[in-house]
Amino acid sequence: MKEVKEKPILLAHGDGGALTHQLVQDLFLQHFKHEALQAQNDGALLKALSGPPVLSTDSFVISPYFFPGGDIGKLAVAGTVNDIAVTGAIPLYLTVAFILEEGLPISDLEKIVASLAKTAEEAGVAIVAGDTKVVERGHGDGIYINTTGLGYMPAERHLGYHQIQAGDKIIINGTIGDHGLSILSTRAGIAFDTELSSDCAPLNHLIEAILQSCPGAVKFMRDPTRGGVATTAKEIALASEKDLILDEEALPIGETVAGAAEFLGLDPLYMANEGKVIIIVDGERAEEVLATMRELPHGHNSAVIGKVEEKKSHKGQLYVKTHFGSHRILDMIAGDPLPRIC
Amino acid sequence: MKEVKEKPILLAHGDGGALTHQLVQDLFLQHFKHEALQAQNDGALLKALSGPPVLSTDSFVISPYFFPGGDIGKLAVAGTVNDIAVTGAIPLYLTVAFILEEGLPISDLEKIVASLAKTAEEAGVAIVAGDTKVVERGHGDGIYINTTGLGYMPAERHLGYHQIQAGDKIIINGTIGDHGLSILSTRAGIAFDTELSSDCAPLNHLIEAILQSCPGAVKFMRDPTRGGVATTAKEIALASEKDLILDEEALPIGETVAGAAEFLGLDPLYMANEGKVIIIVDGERAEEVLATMRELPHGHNSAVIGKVEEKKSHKGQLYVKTHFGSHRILDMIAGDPLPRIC
Amino acid sequence: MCLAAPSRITRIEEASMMAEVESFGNKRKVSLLMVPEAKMGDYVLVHAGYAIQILDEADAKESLRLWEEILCSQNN
Amino acid sequence: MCLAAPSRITRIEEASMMAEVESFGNKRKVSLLMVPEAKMGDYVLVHAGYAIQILDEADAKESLRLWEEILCSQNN
Amino acid sequence: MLSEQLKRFREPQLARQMLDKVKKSLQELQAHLGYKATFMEFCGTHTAAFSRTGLREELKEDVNLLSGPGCPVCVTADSHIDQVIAYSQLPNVIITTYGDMVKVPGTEKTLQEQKACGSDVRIVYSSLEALEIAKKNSNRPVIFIGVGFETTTPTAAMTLRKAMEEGVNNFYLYSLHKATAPALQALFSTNLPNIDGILLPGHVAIITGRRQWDVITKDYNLQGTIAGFEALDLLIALEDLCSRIQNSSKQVGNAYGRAVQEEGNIIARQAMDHLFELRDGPWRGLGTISQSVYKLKKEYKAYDAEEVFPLPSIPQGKPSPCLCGEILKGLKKPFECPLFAHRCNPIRPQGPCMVSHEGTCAIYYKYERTV
Amino acid sequence: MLSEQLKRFREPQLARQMLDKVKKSLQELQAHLGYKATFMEFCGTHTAAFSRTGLREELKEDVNLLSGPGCPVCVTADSHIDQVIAYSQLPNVIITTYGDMVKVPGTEKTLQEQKACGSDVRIVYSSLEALEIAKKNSNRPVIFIGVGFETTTPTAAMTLRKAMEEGVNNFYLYSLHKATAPALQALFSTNLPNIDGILLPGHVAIITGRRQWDVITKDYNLQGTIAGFEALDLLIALEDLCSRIQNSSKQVGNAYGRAVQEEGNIIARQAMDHLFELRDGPWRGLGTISQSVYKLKKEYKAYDAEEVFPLPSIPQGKPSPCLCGEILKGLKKPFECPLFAHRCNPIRPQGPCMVSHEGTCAIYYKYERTV
Ligand code: SF4
Ligand code: SF4
Ligand SMILES: [Mg+2]
Ligand SMILES: [Mg+2]
Ligand SMILES: [Mg+2]
Ligand SMILES: [Mg+2]
Ligand SMILES: [Mg+2]
Ligand SMILES: [Mg+2]
Ligand SMILES: [Mg+2]
Ligand SMILES: [Mg+2]
Ligand SMILES: [Mg+2]
Ligand SMILES: [Mg+2]
Repeated sequence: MKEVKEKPILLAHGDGGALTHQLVQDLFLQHFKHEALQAQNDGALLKALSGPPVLSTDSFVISPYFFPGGDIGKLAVAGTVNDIAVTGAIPLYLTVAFILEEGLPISDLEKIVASLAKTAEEAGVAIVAGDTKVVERGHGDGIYINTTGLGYMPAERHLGYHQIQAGDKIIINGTIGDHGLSILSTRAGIAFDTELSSDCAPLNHLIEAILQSCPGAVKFMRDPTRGGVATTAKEIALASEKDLILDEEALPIGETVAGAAEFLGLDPLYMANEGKVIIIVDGERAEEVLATMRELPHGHNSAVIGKVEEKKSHKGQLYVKTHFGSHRILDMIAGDPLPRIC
Repeated sequence: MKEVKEKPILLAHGDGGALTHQLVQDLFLQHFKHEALQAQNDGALLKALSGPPVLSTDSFVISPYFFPGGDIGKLAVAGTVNDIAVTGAIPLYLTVAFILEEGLPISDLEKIVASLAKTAEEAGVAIVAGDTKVVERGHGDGIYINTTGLGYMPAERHLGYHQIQAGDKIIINGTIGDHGLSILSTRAGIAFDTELSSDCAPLNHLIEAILQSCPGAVKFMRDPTRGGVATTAKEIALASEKDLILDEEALPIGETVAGAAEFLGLDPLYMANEGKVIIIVDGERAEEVLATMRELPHGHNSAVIGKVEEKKSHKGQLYVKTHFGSHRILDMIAGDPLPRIC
Repeated sequence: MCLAAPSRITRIEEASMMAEVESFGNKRKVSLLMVPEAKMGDYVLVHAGYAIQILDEADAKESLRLWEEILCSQNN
Repeated sequence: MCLAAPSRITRIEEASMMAEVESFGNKRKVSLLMVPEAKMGDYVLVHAGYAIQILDEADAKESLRLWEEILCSQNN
Repeated sequence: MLSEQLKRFREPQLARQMLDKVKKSLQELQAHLGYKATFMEFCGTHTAAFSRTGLREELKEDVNLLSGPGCPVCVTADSHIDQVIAYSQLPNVIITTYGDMVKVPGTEKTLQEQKACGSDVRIVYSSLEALEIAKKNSNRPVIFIGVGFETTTPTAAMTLRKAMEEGVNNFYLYSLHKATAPALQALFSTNLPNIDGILLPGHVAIITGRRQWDVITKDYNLQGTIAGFEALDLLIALEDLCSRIQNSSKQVGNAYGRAVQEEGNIIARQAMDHLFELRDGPWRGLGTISQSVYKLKKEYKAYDAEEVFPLPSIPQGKPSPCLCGEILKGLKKPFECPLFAHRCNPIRPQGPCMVSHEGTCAIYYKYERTV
Repeated sequence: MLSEQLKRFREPQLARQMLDKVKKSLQELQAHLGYKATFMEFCGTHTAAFSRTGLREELKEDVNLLSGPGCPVCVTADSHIDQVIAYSQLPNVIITTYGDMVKVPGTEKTLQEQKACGSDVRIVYSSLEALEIAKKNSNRPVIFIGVGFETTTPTAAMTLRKAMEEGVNNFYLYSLHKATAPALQALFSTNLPNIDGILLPGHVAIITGRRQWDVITKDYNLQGTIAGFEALDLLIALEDLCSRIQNSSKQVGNAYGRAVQEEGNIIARQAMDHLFELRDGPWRGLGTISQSVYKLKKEYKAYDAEEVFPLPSIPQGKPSPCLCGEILKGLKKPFECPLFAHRCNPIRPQGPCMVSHEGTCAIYYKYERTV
């Protein structure tokens, strides 16, 4: 962690006593305005849901916590909102739990909290419960954040692996690998100057618009975060017991990402994304979905990147069709060269 | 962290790829059996709730992660279950997010996961979503856990600060300070051998039994964790705008706790508890509640420890009545001498 | 800072002059370098890791007896 | 391990023989110690932090022209 | 069994009876003197005990209790805290010290804030642990910041002796240890608050012995009694003090006989005398007091942080508005400080008296506020 | 603009046309030879390129492509990994090395596992970063584990020279750098797989120059062509190789002319020759090869980790069931190893060929499995 000039977080900010209260009053309650949080009970009592609950949790340990195109606060909201949205549910509430490292500049925490609040507002979700712990210097990395999201599943939405069929198409809402490679450009030892920036964004409005505009077209969705498009697509292949075939020529990969991946010897298919969703759609309706998406924020560069086929072996596999037309197999990531990207 | 002899957690266990999957398959899914988790979607789709949702989150960063009377897994379940239960709600589901430090012995993780699963079963809550991140050695402390709980509020339960009135009694379900002092006994530099053990336990069954057996008697509840009974009682005094008077002679403090607190120069009233609940009850019905509690697991040593009075100054205060009968004021904790107790 | 708590000696390591002392189920290691004459069962006052004095049982008994007498006679 | 990527020199620090090289919007610092004759605008192959060779534009052009001719004639 | 007697000292019943007797004695004393007596408790641990037990409140009609300078953390000069912070920024250094020290404000910040900014500062309960840390980090200098009066000074001496015997050569002492007698002397020779009797520090007296305190009666014509720390101990000592004042006793009393002897702990005193010598030094609030600070003798300079790591003297910051000085002399009570419980509180203490568990302001903040 | 040409090399259109031509040439070659030709790509980067582009699959009817020993990580002996792990346990040491090295199994564990157990191991992309780490940690020994063939060896030499010039005296090299020529010699003098032509390593040849490879034609009567790494480069090289075989060329070809010159990079070679000398040393799978390992000359022993930190030789563990040796010689393909994709996979590699991005087994695992 950088040398701290400004007021630092102290261990006493996490002892549940007077300094913790000060932090809650002067910082968190200033940015998070939902009544359930303001009530400061042990648990937040919320309005009854309009459908069965959907829960999702993720911790964010990204290093550095400020990065080109975002920060850990924005990421923590987008990540969990997206995890709920890709199930087809409507995200409503978030809990936010901070693990702060002694010495974190309070001004950095303020920026992160403000960004978190702003992103939550964009996504239309409310922060309704929180927690703060402080760990000694050398037992953290500035700040770790857990967000847990609660949403509800509207009636008649039944997305799932079981819906996926041969003939379905695979759509992504834009370019691949931007987040992973932009984080990478900040890392000591590799650091390079670049125009790259993370794609980090909440996608719930995009997703909801697709689901409402093209009812019945979407079979399944996932956000290709850690492990990238390849790992996520492979998981879908395994769970749906279908083969997924990505088309190398159709993959939207920015020139800057491609260039950086090349000199680092990395494959953009394995690079994390934080504002992307892989959508498996009814093959017949792929163009309709694509047209809808291209009109929407975060959807302008949407593309069909592959298709679903019956499995050719005992289990579903992921293939990529090369420029020469042959198929080669793709596996999950194993040993990410760059940890702590989310 | 101790020198690792056994198989350690590697950074690759957190890259979202093959090793992460192995950990999920071979460890988490073996212990956590709920169908929503087993489905391995981004978000867990749950059954509709029988009342408005109640959400609560806490991260656990306790050091050491194994301690007399429990471990971080047990604590992580009990802590969040209790936070939901004290609002009067019924806890149903938990999400669990791990931040593992590179080098954590996998065998330690297994013990913690097993304990977590066992405690969840005891409490009757299901683990429905999870997450695993790995941070480099020197950026964590073996394991941090976030649990977020979802429950629902049964009809006609309206606990709250506003219910608290002069004449109410303050009850606790057993001895004070056991958790904090037992953690302390393990700390480098202070370490002492002791018969102490943490009181860490989920209290939702106890609480539900009280609420059902003595309808209307309970005004408000909180679990006196970080900051201890004094800090929690002070918070209640401030929020309810009433004076709370604790009776020094009535405080259930074990001899071992008292002895350790004395030679460390600490006050058990400020020591954390993890299996205790402070219950503000209608003064008329205190004996009835007490009798009920004493019959129940985790309630045998319940005691009335104080009473509520109209505030004597501009804000609600916390007092303790000393052995000589005089009152002295108590404040919140400020600068816990022992961080990382939960 | 000048806190010193009474504890009973339950074990002595002659070589290092370290002792285990006990109070209400809590055991600690302390140095006996300042009270080398201390023996098993003695009550010592412990400060900053050292036993700094052996408590005098006779004096404690006598003192209590005295005050109890005075207070009893006064009350009657 | 023997990966080497072509990049264009966009700045040279004579004193340290370090250069900034660019490829598709990404800029890195590399050492020119092995290709001291390199100049602004040259394309170099970069390996393990060093530029190890200057790419020969004439050869690249010639080679492509040759193959395009051969392939064209063949296809026709 | 002694354990039974020890328990009796802390049971409330006997203490409650004793309280009645002491109140009566204080009333008799008032009749005798013609005014309500003022007693000072020298020792911060006594200040804390009076408040925690509620005795200060119970006795307030009958005696005026003043708190003295007997909190070793509180009397540490802010320039010394600055010095420790400077040590902590030396390359590779590990600072070890007692818990309260990390919260004491220097002129700009506390050691705790410096720790959050990256210095390696470790809290220990005993200098023996600091020595263990030195052994485990043999390639790093480990500086132990020694604070305390005669109760604590010999423990530092013993540990340093052990370091020498074991050939540990990366262990250094920065001694802020202070002597109680010169402080009392300074207190009574200038601005003497009007005191009728003094409760003397029980644990200091364990080391020094009872007899050394007779100087108080002899030189200052003041009655004193050595007191223990249970409620009953305090009451017995007050009772003893009342009778000494009425009888113009020629020596100080010992109401803590189970622990304090005539000659004190001779082994401890010898160790102290062997390694340390008294020099002049600053006390927070009391100014420089001659021959009041225990410093290592020159022959042990290889273990003396001040010799091994000479630091440029640190420019003095602004004088703080804190009234600790007056409070430590018993001239003011915390309530009289305009910062008390407003700008100054245990979260952001403005002076050391608000830091230590035995600091008068911290004790009054915790126990004596009525709102 | 050269950038336009460089783009052309990677565009699929020209490569697709070239593929047809190469297939035809290979079929002609088959007619000429009377059997399907077997080519070896020496270099792991070529192995990866053939698989990633799909060319191996496209060409499998027309040529048998074998992978050679040209993956420097793969040929690192397990005893050397054990040695690095032992270095990493020396007090205060920082180990710096390239990423793949941390996953290579020694006899008991990998460097990555040792790191998780507390050793300070840092991955760098350049030896220059390792030197920076040394400068920032001047009180700790920083050992750089140098791995690689002639492409990489001069970068280590240059960095070491810089360390000397700048007087950095806590920077040490543990050189596992290897020479390509002796490996090919060893390969072709024992158990020679039946090879009709060889694709020569383009980036090694940038340093060595084209001419040094003529020995292959002269001494082993084998045709060879230096190849670049784009799909088009590979195809052009194959085409060149076909014609050389049919024409019994007297020298090796250069299908990577935009980068490889006759004499190579003389500055780089001089730096290498200046600091290093060749000694005998073990290669994983190939046994000890004489004059094959670049070690620092004696006059630079102050920078040589092996001289400065002599370690007791490490007892040999059990021989591993891994077939890397056969694979590296081109005698077996990964599918023929019973562990492949079962007990041995990128999560728990049993041999280094499953570790490196350029390891034959890892490449086949990633790209060549059909199920
Ligand atoms: S209240 Fe604070 S500022 Fe005032 S005298 Fe006490 S410590 Fe100093
Ligand atoms: S598959 Fe594994 S065990 Fe088999 S040869 Fe390759 S690296 Fe060795
Ligand atoms: Mg999730
Ligand atoms: Mg996620
Ligand atoms: Mg997801
Ligand atoms: Mg909390
Ligand atoms: Mg850190
Ligand atoms: Mg909570
Ligand atoms: Mg809680
Ligand atoms: Mg709570
Ligand atoms: Mg997750
Ligand atoms: Mg750690």
